[in-house]
Amino acid sequence: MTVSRLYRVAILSVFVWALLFAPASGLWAQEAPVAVPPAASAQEVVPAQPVVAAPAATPAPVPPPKVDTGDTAWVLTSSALVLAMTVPGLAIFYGGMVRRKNALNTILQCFVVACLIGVQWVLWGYSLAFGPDKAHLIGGLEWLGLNGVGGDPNADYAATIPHQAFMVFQLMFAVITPALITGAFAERMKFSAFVVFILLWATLIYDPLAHWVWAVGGWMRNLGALDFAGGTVVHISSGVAGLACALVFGKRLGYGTERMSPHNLPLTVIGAGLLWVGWFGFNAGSAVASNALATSAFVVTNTAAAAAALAWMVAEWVYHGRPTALGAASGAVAGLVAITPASGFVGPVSSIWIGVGAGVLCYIAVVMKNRLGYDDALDAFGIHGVGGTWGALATGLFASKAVNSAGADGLFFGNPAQFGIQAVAVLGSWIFAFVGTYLILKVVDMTMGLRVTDDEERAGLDQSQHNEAAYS
Amino acid sequence: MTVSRLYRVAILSVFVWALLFAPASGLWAQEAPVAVPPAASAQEVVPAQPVVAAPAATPAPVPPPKVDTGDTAWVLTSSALVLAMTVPGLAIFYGGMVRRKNALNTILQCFVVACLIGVQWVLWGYSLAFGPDKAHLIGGLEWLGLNGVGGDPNADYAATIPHQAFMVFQLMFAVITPALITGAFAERMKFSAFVVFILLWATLIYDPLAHWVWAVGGWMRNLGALDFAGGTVVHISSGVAGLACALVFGKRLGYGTERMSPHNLPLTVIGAGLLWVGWFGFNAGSAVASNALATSAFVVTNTAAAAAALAWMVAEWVYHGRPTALGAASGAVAGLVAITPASGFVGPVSSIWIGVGAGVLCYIAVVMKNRLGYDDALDAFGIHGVGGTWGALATGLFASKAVNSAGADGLFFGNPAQFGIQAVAVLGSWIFAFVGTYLILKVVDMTMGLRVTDDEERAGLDQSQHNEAAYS
Amino acid sequence: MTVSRLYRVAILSVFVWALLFAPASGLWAQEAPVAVPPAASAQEVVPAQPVVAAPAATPAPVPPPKVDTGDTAWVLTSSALVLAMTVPGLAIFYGGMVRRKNALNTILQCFVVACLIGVQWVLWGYSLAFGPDKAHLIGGLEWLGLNGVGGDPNADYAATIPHQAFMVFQLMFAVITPALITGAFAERMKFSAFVVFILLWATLIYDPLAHWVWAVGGWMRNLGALDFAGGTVVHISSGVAGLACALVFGKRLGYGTERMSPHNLPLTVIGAGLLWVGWFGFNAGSAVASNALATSAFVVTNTAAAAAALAWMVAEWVYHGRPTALGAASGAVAGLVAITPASGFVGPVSSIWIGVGAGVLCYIAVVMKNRLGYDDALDAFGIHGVGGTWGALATGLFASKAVNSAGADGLFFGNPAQFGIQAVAVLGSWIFAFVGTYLILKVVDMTMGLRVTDDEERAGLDQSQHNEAAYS
Amino acid sequence: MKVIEMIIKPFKLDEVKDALIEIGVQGMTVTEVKGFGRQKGHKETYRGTEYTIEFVPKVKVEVAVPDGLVPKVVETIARAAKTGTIGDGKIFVRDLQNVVRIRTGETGEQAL
Amino acid sequence: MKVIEMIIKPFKLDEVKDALIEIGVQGMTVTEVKGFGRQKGHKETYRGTEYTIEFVPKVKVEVAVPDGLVPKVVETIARAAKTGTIGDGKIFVRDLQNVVRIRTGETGEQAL
Amino acid sequence: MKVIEMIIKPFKLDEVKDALIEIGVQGMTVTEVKGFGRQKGHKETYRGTEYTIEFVPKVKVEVAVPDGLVPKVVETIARAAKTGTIGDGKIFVRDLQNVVRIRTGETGEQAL
Ligand SMILES: Nc1ncnc2c1ncn2[C@@H]1O[C@H](COP(=O)(O)OP(=O)(O)O)[C@@H](O)[C@H]1O
Ligand SMILES: Nc1ncnc2c1ncn2[C@@H]1O[C@H](COP(=O)(O)OP(=O)(O)O)[C@@H](O)[C@H]1O
Ligand SMILES: Nc1ncnc2c1ncn2[C@@H]1O[C@H](COP(=O)(O)OP(=O)(O)O)[C@@H](O)[C@H]1O
Repeated sequence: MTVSRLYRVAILSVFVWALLFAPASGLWAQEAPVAVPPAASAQEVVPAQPVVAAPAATPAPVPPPKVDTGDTAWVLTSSALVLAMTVPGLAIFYGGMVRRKNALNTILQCFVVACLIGVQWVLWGYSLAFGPDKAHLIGGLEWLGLNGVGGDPNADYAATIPHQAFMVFQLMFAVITPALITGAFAERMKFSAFVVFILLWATLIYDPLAHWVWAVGGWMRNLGALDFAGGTVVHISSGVAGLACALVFGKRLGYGTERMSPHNLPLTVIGAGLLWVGWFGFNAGSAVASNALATSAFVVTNTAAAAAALAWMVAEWVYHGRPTALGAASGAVAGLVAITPASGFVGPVSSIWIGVGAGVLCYIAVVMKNRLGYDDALDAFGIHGVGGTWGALATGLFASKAVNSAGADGLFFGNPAQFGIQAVAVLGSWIFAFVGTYLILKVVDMTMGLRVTDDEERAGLDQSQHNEAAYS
Repeated sequence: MTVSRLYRVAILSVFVWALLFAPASGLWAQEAPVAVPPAASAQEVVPAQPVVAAPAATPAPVPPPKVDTGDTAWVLTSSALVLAMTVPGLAIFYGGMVRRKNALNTILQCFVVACLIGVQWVLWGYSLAFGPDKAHLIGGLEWLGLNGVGGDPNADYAATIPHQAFMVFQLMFAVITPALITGAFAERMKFSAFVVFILLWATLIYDPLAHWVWAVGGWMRNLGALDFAGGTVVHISSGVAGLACALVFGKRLGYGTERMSPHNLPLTVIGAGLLWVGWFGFNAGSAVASNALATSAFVVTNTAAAAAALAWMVAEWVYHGRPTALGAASGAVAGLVAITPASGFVGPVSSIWIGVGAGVLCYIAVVMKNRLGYDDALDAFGIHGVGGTWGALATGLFASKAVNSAGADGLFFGNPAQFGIQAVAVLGSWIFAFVGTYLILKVVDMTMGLRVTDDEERAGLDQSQHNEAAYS
Repeated sequence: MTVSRLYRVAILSVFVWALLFAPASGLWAQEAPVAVPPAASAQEVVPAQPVVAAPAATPAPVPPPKVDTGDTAWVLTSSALVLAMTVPGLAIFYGGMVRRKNALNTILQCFVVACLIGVQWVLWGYSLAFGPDKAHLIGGLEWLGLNGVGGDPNADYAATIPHQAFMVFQLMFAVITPALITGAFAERMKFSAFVVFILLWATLIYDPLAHWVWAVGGWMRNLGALDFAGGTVVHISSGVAGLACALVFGKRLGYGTERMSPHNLPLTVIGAGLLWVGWFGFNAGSAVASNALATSAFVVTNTAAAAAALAWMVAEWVYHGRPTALGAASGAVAGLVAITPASGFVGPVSSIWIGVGAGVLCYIAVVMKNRLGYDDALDAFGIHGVGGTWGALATGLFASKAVNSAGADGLFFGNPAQFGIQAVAVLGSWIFAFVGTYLILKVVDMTMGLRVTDDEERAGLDQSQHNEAAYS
Repeated sequence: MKVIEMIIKPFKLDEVKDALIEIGVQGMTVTEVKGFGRQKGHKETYRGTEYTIEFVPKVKVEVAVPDGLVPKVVETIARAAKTGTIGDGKIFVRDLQNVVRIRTGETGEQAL
Repeated sequence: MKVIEMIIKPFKLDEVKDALIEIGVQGMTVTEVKGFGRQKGHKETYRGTEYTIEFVPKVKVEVAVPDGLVPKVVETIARAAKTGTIGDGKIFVRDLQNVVRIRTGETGEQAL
Repeated sequence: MKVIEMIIKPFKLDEVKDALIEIGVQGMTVTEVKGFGRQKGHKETYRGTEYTIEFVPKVKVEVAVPDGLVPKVVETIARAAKTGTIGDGKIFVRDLQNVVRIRTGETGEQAL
């Protein structure tokens, strides 16, 4: 693992990059507009996404809200797919990567997040995130217990599906985000502290951030930042929170001396597969309609995942001589992360670059971690933090109004300002997520303690926290 | 495991209950109507469910049946999701819980049920269950081999989707119900006897019961019993049948002395995750349309599952000091079971109570089993029998016409009669399922024998019934 | 394993066959038309499938293309389902069947195919397969990089969904087909050679074949061959390619002397379950609309899978005394394979015969393999080659215009010519796939070598190709 | 000192363990093994390929005891592990030169 | 009596078993082990973290035989387990004081 | 020659291995076992059913060495495997009659 090899990867990737770019400009020009032309039917012009349309793009005559069965079918299907990303997807993606003695605890953490947020979101989370805006910072309490959130569409967010359908789709996002963080503190957190941490983090970090970026009145949305399906809200926030966790928790016992290889990689690859499949709901569902925009998001999602997995494997092949299954799975997830904010704004060829960038950058981040010495056990930061940051910035490079007229053009399409806006949104999310998570962790640590004892850690969390064994 | 701890749980749960109820009335009052107001479009007023609308609720002017692509998409998607609940969902939920030597047999039982009923339903099952009514007790043979069941909608059951779509959606229900029973006799049934039992049970118990509750003319439906997605037909029937099986089969060899812990809990948790995800098809699909009612059912399904998993874990935490992964998975399933009959009639806050009740009651049932001494190996009765009974009764408590105008109000919404009707339906299902299953078992036992020999049981059913090993 | 037992199975199956046929003619007569009657709405009359309508069946007045939300929702959902068939479905179906030391390599091969084709299809594959026809043999390069493939429907292929939705649905088919081949050379192929082989095969075999059968202008389509969802393009091509691979690669080390039993059959059964569920997208999605035809395809898909699994198990029961879990899983897949080309043209009772035929024939093929002595490790040929051939021919027997007026009648419905057409298509696909695959393999073998060294094979491919272990 | 090593049926492990504890044995080590003896194995079939599995799952238990305890231990095991059917297993008695308890450094019989 | 214990390559197990049965051995016990000797291990890499795996999977076979049979057994194993490459393994011959067949209570050589 | 057999805590394996290599040991065999001694086990609960798990996962390491090396090896293991807490394990020293290296046919001390 010499430094020179690392350089080789970097150089290689720049080279590949350049190679791809040359013909790219030509190909981009040819990219067929997938989104609606100005003259399209009214229904489709409704900004398809709660997200971040450039304010000016709001179309003038909005049809009276009416539930469309096809749109509703797609959003319900997408909601189911996004739940499948967390339970069982992420649960086993992470669960397969830990040691046998911690398998159940790791799986259970994702499962419990789905349960906690499943109730929290209904009782107060949705109201804080999407309720009537207060000072561009937070939603009001008017929608507590889903009061007023019923079967009629809410035209602010999705004019053609029941308001509750939008709510439950967003619920699944609120579930997966904190679940992603668990990768950072895997194999060493007290279960009781975990429960408290998740509730605090969801309420104090996720709900406000979702409001800023997606809710009517949120300041980042007003800024014109583009985030189609959650690059900042979901991935930067969870990834950066993961970094804070890794720093606060410190290393696992035996880190660097004992073998800590994944106990069941087939489980991890199945998890990656479910994440990939579910991500179609995540990104294409974020159109909150079943139309050309959803289709376009679907296509670029698949393309970026594929390209990123290949890029990660090539990087491994160059750097340590063999491509791996864990690498392919990790690369695919990295690509999915990176395309998330861009998925409603870029075309298929652009998505290849975004994927290649994600695969290489996240691979480098994961390798660098071993140098820097913090123990982000399952690379929550290395993949979601780095991939999400790259994706948010890349949206500012590759976005094109030819793809989504309600979006904006990026740097490569003649609008450098958008890149600046994206950078501001990234920075804001980083700072908020890092500082907020750090404070929450410190409070929990001082009041109830974050980490299991050494004996409990050595015996494994399945035994010490749950009196169970994963296999027998 | 002192008795006093059990009391503690019971007291705790009553307390939590009371606590939740106080503010509840207030919150309920605020619940937004999710279902269609009287003036809504004709299509949506069509009673969304084959199920059990109070007869008076049938709206006067029904539009001529026409296939709606959105509704059809959702019902097809739901059908796929419900199959995924059984294969692979339930198969591995159960398969992970048995000992290694019986893993394949347990998984195979669910798989084979899908095959047997997949043919039985097409040839005669659907006709018996939904065919033209005979004496309010059974369907006629007019639809044998799907004769006359084609691409045009059948307005009696679902006016906006092809009749075959309704048929195949119901097929998936007919599959999962007998599959649920297999948990009761796991690890000791002869495979040949199993095949015969399933065919008899499906034909003699499930098909008539489905007719009573859901078919036009069925006596329970005429009674006005509410069962949106199968609390009586699916869960009470299978759970109570499971109880009969546990009693007739007796205990597994070594029960109480040998360790019988689950051999692969990650498998079980994946199974629970697939059940959760698939249940959206089960409940929201039971609207047989892609509309506000489907959305509402989707939302309460998720909420009840989450609340029940939390409740089960809290009960464990109090009672034996640790929450477990198997507990979380079991609790989620218990909540899904309980919300099933109520899912088209209650709002989100009600669904929290239903979930909490399910988590606590099923936990108590499972712990009590060890006292009472019957060997319901994987708790088919403890979860589906008890959870289904609670859910059917809770529907009589929490149902609200504000949620579904085609339904009815429950006790807490001023209509105590509904609770009585529900109790009658529960009792009828219990008696029919228990007596019928008992008789079938006795007949099979006398003709071909139900149970493997002791040597076969000790060697494991994978080896003795299938000449296979799950792992090597 | 005496030859006489094999005869017993054959005789038994003929007998069962005859038995079923007698009443069948009666039942068939009753089969309700599921597809649209001539007078139905214009939209539904559009030939639902890119596939192979008898030329004369093209309806005269096509409505101007407009995106339908319900159709789009169903096609997007189907695309996600078909990806789930490969990743994780097929990956673990195959992965569970190999020995522990090759588990990751086998899983990774399917995963990598999804990545390679995910990029290849977007860059040039789709254009070759579906681009403007050149000499009835291949598509032009006009659609390279999805140039011109956008959000508007392409009425040639699917008039009611975005063109990109059709493209991405087809992408998933292009993914699973080469992935199926990996079963033939499992446990012994060099990873680098594998990557090259897949890219060549997809470009030189799959893309042309897809053009012949499905594209406007393709010669097999012009011939009037019926292939609703890919019996020739997907299953015959991959299965016959698998046969070529098995012959070129030769046997695995220790074949016939060492134990090579599946290392994790629960994984395989989960995979089979996901294949089954995903296949609804594969077949019913091939209607590229959410209508009666899709529903009919859905129904026959389920029925054939169920019947085939039962048939395989019965054959095992007769032939070696025990039904097995691997047999049930294999049988279900065989049935799904066989119904694929027929799924849009046959009714439910016919699908039972097709399933029974598939179960018995594929079982015989797999048993015969041991006699003939080639090492088709995971039976890519035995199941996909044999099942696909049977399905394509059976389409010529059982197809009925009562089911799909845009199709044709088969032999049993008075049109023997159709059987001849099907036979020509089968023969063409066989020859092309076999010869083409053979040549590609030889070229790769001579340039870079196909097979790992003996030491690498004994150590296992996980270790030697990827420096990883599946479990630890 | 002697090491007494027995190969028994897996479901007999708990019974044997309890019987040994009762007569004062203070430690033991258990290994999962596969055995082959008078007891026939079985067949497995995968897609038509049959394998004969001669090896049956067994459990090996090792107990180090002072010489004096040997007869009692052997007799106890023989009783607790017996079902009277084929495959009940065997007891092997072997010499043991020395023992060290790692935690304390004690050696010989004290270390048992 | 002696116990002959061998550490061999896993894929040689069936060959060795058959050879031993042929010369009259009536029982054996097999354990999955990991070994370390002249044979180098290999590297594993997970997301950029490399581990050196020194231990190679092996199979340990134990056969208890009467003293007279020892040379023949050793020679048979040495032949059947040999590939001539590094990692072929070792045969250990050790004393055995006594044997009991649990099912019948027989002891000594009859019990083998 | 002697066989030195130790039962140690699994996470101590690498340390013990490295220490033994340092003093010249050239091979060893490792088995996963479950042990039972002074160290208490733990409870497991599944849907309200509690099981007491007396057996704790351990690793058994076997090293065959010439007689001369025995004291040094024992002392090295005792040092490397020690944590000072209950469950550190035991070292058993046993006689070894003969060894054969299968690859070369060497016997006795050369074969170690
Ligand atoms: N000669 C032997 N050497 C080593 N292990 C043996 C020997 N004979 C039997 N065993 C072990 O004892 C177990 C039981 O032996 P078996 O002969 O089947 O019992 P029994 O003779 O009492 O019916 C076998 O599975 C094997 O593990
Ligand atoms: N001194 C020893 N003590 C215990 N086991 C040993 C010893 N030497 C070798 N082994 C076992 O024998 C196996 C093969 O040994 P190795 O030295 O690699 O073989 P060879 O020298 O014949 O090439 C090792 O994997 C190990 O399990
Ligand atoms: N008498 C014995 N015979 C066989 N193995 C033993 C014996 N005593 C202890 N062991 C093994 O040694 C391990 C550690 O023993 P333990 O008594 O817990 O250690 P300590 O006394 O050093 O705390 C046990 O888990 C068991 O595997």
